[in-house]
Amino acid sequence: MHVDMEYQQDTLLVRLGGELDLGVADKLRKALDSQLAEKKTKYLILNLSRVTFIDSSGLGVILGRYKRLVHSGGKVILVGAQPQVKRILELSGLLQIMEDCPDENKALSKIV
Amino acid sequence: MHVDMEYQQDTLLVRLGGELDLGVADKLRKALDSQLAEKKTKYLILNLSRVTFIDSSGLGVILGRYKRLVHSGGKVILVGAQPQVKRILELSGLLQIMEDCPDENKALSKIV
Amino acid sequence: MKIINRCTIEFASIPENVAFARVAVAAFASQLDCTLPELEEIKVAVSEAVGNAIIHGYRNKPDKTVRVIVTIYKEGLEIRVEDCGTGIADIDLAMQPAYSTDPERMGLGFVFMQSFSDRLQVDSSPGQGTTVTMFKQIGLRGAKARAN
Amino acid sequence: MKIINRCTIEFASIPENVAFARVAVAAFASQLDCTLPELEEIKVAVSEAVGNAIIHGYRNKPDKTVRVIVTIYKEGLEIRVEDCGTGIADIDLAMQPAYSTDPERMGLGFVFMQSFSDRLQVDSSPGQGTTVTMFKQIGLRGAKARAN
Ligand SMILES: Nc1ncnc2c1ncn2[C@@H]1O[C@H](COP(=O)(O)OP(=O)(O)O)[C@@H](O)[C@H]1O
Ligand SMILES: Nc1ncnc2c1ncn2[C@@H]1O[C@H](COP(=O)(O)OP(=O)(O)O)[C@@H](O)[C@H]1O
Repeated sequence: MHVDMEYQQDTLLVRLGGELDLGVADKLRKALDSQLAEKKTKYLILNLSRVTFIDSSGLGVILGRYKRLVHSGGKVILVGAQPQVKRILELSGLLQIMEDCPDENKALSKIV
Repeated sequence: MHVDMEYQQDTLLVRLGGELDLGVADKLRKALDSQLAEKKTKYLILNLSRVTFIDSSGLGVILGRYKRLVHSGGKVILVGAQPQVKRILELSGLLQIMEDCPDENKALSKIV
Repeated sequence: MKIINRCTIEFASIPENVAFARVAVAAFASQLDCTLPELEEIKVAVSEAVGNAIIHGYRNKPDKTVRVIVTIYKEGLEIRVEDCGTGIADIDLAMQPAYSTDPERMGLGFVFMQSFSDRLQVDSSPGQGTTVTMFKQIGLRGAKARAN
Repeated sequence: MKIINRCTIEFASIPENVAFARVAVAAFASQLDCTLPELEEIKVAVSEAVGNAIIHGYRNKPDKTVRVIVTIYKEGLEIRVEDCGTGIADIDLAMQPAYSTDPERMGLGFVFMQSFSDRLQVDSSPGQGTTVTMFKQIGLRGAKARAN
């Protein structure tokens, strides 16, 4: 798993790569939560374009961050999920509560 | 494993792809031998550029065809082995009795 | 059904082995005439079942063993995932979408296993461990007639 | 040496499973800090040992079982390949480069196993089967200090 984080005002932009499964879920959760605790963040953009695999443990990390941000009036936007990942996102119902945008600019433009 | 064969006069040009191991050795041996039996062949060019793996079972098939052709005054020329395959060819000593050319034209130009 | 090929994979109950298990099963399954989406489905189903064995079955104890048995039949692929852990008291309840005994989890494991296989069977009882058996119709490689 | 992770893989003694075995072992080994050339070496070594178990150990009988046990130690990777087949009468002779009891083969299997591992041990006796144990020094993933 690769994690790369960057701030644009109150938006945390995270580029993820590799396989998001039980083996990395804890590490990813901690990495995101420590970042979110450090700086007041309203929006979280997760660029998934280099994620090659996701299962329910990976989805759980995303949903957990979603709950946290929505609680304080923010939101989570996904970017560029590959077909196999997108399929899992759809099946899980996650795409009913957060959007998957084709690129980061599109995602940034959703933030008002 | 992929096998693609083509004749240019008395030269059989074979383009191989995939993994050359025990699992495919028999099939490859039979495919080559039935072709060699069908038409008088002096030279065999084996394009290995799309071979991703080789072990001693795969090498054995090449050496066997070499023995057959050398016996009747011909030769075997290899083309474009990838680094990991080239390393095995070198370790085996096979490159001391046959050449590995960068491309098919170069290999064809070695035939006199 | 006639067994064409079989492998058994056993490994320590640690999260790192989820990735190993799905790659190993996919490598074995690729002897069948799988499409790429089918292989992806198999990987997800294996990850869910193995993850459950580790988290729920063994409650994250790392010194236990998970066993995966993959069998190729003429009719398709069977994947069994076995643990000797806590077991499940109410299997029907456990299999309900969004049901989870862990508030941090989504309760989607069985949903994915179900939607990615043609047949899913769960055998379990408290203290006896759990066996999940998934069957997926996939033709033999080279076989022209595909089931779907 | 302390065991960090271990898997056992058992499969039918058919040539198709050589590819499965090397992919499965490489997937497990990738938990270590392997370079790509090291992974390629591991794949070749596994293919040779498993191929030998099938061809020589079981004389191509397809209904036997080959077992591969892969162990990750802090010090490196150990791969054991076991068959319960014919066994080897003279191990030193069998391990000599270019020696083969099969005129169609090259006698390079042990050469590759030897050059791709830091330690190679062969235990065998006629009628008892053969165990090949290979050890390769590879650091744990993330461990900065590499042995070589
Ligand atoms: N191997 C197992 N051993 C014990 N309990 C299990 C096992 N697999 C599943 N369960 C139980 O079934 C519930 C639902 O499983 P699942 O649908 O995979 O969702 P989740 O893993 O997100 O909880 C789990 O929360 C757990 O209580
Ligand atoms: N698992 C085994 N069971 C029985 N004999 C074996 C086994 N592995 C190797 N041998 C013997 O050792 C010889 C040399 O093996 P190897 O170096 O791999 O060359 P090759 O496989 O090309 O014959 C074989 O020809 C065989 O007689």
